Amino acid sequence: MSDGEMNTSMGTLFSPPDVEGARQFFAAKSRVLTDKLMSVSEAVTQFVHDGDYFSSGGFGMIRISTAVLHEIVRQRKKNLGFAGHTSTHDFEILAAGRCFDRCDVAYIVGLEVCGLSPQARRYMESGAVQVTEWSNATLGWRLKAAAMGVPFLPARALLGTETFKYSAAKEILCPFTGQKLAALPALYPDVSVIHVHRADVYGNAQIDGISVADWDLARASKRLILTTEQVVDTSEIRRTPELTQIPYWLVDAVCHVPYGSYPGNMPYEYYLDKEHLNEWLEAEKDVATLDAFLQKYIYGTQDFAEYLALKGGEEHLAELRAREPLQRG
Amino acid sequence: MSDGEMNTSMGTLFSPPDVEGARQFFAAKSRVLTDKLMSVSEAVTQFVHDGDYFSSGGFGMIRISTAVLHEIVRQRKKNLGFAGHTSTHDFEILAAGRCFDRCDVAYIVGLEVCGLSPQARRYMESGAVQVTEWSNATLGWRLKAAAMGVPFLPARALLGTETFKYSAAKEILCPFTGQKLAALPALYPDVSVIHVHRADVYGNAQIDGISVADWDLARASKRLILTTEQVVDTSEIRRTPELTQIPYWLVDAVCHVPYGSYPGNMPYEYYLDKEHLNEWLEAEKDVATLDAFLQKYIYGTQDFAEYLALKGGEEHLAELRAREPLQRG
Amino acid sequence: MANRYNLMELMVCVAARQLEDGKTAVIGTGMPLAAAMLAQKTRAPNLIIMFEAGSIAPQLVKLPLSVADSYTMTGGLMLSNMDETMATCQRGVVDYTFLGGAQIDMYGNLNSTMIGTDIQKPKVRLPGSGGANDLASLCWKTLVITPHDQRRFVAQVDFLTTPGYLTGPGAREAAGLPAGTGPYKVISTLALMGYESETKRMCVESLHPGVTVEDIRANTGFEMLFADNLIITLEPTDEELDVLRTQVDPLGLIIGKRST
Amino acid sequence: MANRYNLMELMVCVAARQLEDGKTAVIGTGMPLAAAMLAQKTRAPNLIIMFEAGSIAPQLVKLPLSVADSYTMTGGLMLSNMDETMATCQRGVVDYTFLGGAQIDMYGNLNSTMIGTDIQKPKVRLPGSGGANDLASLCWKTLVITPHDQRRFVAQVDFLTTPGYLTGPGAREAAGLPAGTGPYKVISTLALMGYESETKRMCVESLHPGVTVEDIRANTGFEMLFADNLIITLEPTDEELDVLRTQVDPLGLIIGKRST
Repeated sequence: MSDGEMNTSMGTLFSPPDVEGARQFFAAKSRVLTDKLMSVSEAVTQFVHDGDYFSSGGFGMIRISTAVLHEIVRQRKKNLGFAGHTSTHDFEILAAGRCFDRCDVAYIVGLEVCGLSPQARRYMESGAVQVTEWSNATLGWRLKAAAMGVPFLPARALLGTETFKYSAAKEILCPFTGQKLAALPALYPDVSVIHVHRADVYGNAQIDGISVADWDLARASKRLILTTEQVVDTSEIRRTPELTQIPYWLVDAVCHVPYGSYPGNMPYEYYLDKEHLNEWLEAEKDVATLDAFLQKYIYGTQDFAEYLALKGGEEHLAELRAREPLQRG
Repeated sequence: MSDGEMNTSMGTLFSPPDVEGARQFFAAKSRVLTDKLMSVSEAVTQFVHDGDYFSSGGFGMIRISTAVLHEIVRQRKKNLGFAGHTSTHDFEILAAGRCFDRCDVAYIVGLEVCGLSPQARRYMESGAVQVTEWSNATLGWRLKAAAMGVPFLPARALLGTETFKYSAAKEILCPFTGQKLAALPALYPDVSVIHVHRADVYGNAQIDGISVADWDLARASKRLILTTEQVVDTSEIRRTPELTQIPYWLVDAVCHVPYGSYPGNMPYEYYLDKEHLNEWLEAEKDVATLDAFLQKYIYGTQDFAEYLALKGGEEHLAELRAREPLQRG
Repeated sequence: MANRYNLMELMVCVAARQLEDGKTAVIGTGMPLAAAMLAQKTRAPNLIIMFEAGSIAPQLVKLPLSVADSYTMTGGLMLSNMDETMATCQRGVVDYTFLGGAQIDMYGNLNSTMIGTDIQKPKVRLPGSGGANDLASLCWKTLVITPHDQRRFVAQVDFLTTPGYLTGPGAREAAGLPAGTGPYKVISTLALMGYESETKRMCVESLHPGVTVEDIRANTGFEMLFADNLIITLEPTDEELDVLRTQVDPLGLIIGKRST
Repeated sequence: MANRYNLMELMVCVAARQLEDGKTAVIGTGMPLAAAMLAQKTRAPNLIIMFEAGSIAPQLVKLPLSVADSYTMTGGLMLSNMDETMATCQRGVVDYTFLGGAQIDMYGNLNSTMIGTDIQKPKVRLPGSGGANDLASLCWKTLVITPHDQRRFVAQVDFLTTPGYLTGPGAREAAGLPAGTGPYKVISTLALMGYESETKRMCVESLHPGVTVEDIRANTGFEMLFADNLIITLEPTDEELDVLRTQVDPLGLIIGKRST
């Protein structure tokens, strides 16, 4: 089917598709039923280490775990690897904290129609961050390979482009059809965070609406922190088992964080705060302003609740609830 | 990682992993919103042709489309290929009708704890059916490859066994780790049937409880017949979109068949009729008895409703509803 | 006439006309989505919109700010995930994708990754592929909407993020990309372009009202082709403008606020 | 004593004891499931049962007739699909699988495909792998429960459906199967067997009450090994029998009906 040479890529593989190592890790991970409720501060202290490869669920400014992202900045975590998968505000927060030094890129530095992040661009243009290029589907399928327990999945994207050249994918020939395919290596993040609508204290969790790549992310990750709008009894999970996306044995920490996606959107709960997202972009215009901004909202606050209070507390949040177009029922 | 020779398999590939041909087929398939309600007889006449490769959803005697399976026998379809994926009573029906002459085998001739089908065994031992061996996961992943639009998926099963030797899988080496993997060729059935809990007239459909391999089967199939317990308005589908498994553009026919899985189990609706399943096994003991049995229940009936009436009608069905352990809410 | 509509409105209306009814489309936010909504509310009521984040066949009530936000999900037939949307594209079920792009060349190759020469230290870092590489690889027809100037219509993209026809006829197939896919239309501030079937090179099909061939040449960094039957772009109809302004983008986020 | 329990009850009780609490297991219907239910209701209340058809962590109220029927779903934490269960096994998250089998050899290789020599025209066609090949390839520890006779414990299986240790030490890894996986225990009508760590050969660990080494030899078609510390199988406790008879299998589907 295909002619021509096999092309090779030159990007760095930050996290190798070591399925045997991952199997050993998962074999040893406890599946005992224990209460994993803890504070965000405890969860980040215990499960996010300097140098870890980190991934953030949701979609950039939709259903993200702002609380954990702030805490990573607050605890001044350094040298993280980052999966820049559909990332927008999550990337912006970690770039403001200069927390990562290598990045698998699918979508970074932008906030879709809301503009580009000046600090994220400065950071990425400084040479401080090593990048390997991918795309949303192929980076997602890398997580799926890990979730499926195979070292790679084949795909028909990336081919023929410089996105392939600067990726760490490989061209292979299909053993049946002879056609060229991109082989995508499994990606096992050391630690990830996913914000969900509801979870029990053990970590059984449900997401309403689209789940983006979080089904696979939860399964690919070696350690998993959940933040949740609501902590529910296990009986509620068992009442609607078709909606369960994450079973408890994948989870290391459950943190109860209402409004945890703020200023992002939490479908069915509250819409995004575009004004505050603009405030971020504004503050990033120079480094001094950004430092003051981070001091005010992150370094100078104890926790995410204080940040919410600074941003107007219940009154403002009620307004964002009113702006949310999806209603339950 | 691996040493030793690469092993080759000798099974026949009944349906080639022709992703380009499948793409062309799907490109040409209409996505126009049209009412697809029709009778089972029409659907089978129009969409199941002698020689087609056929696949049946659900799990053998759980959420199967008995109505379509009977109609295939009634219309005396011949020389079908069949995906023997988790098949039990579905296989038994088609073997009774001698409808297929080639079979990808994962699980056939048995009815789990209910025993083995004498007719299915006779038919498979007669040499009339060409077989290629697989397993439940690998045959399911062949459907997933087709659903994903890739010519193969790698897996870590089959390796080292005669199941591999008599499959049509290939051994490959992982381009990243060097380890041996089984490459599973995409499987695109010509036509499949899936029985669902509810669908609208266009074919948007929802399944309650486990979905076995039907998500992938619906997407892998070139033509798709749905039978449904309930026909609902599209607004009901849009009210619970997280439960939608099959969007309308995959579907060619929607047939309204209450109790369509009988004598199989339909979770949340009615439990299986073990007595009638035993009656089948009993009737199969010799060919003459079976012929009379088929005459009575299939060839001699107009449609599935007549069969239900013969089996005791509403009264008996109400009893099976009462036996069902899953209750909604 | 000059007051009846602005350039943004013209582009969205022209873009909307390219989308046939009863087809599937994966659409990004911004002008592409405004065009898809307009199409859905005018000549293509059964255009099936899918979002890469997982919302399938919603009934849009307002322009979303993100391809994953709540406004992508209103009235959806199926709320799923990114794998489902992308696999559906890879399987050959998606007719259109509609993208933006920082740079485009005569084969429709797109750059949204960087300006500069060193990916590890770019002059300007852009978002990267996002879903663009996937969608332009896997969907049947790729549409692009973009301002028309020399910085954007370039002889060579700084970084080939997303495949157009690559180096020309046969190159996509040789690279392993699905057969029969590729760039379809470009809607710019100056013209509507297609691709010549022989050479796979970009070719102006209609000039927007008041635009000349010279304007195109002056604003294009490569040798643009022109169709033999070059026409003038049909202006937006009153109905199109009305639906666009009152139903698709009443706040003027895409088409700008109207002076009253 | 001979009247306190029957052979089926002994086997189920011995099988149940092999399953540790807080572990994951993919279980087939019949005796394996009765054993898992008994384990869950006695020493392993948090044993996580998964079914290959997609039900995850149900609270079983009755023995299902199929690994997909409604009784597999009662009280489940997650109702998913076959891909999820099998991928979970492949990822290394499932500790046990528990199978039956028509024939087994000294390396724990299983045949459930056919008796005869020609797969296209077998003497006896059996169901095939089902999920057995997958589960025994991908789960960490494979348990088998089966009657003990010369037709079943054979020198060579007619068809190697499901991998045990294949041809011996290192063979699974050389074939590409996940490292560290393999046969763990066999519970038969005569004994409890494990595998010698050096040779990967089947080895009797305990003889059921009243069974002799000679009985084993007479009923096994290959050279069986015997542990140095060979013991007598512990009889079912009253509690085990009570739970088994009143909660797990009150209808006697697996353990037989009790004469009253």
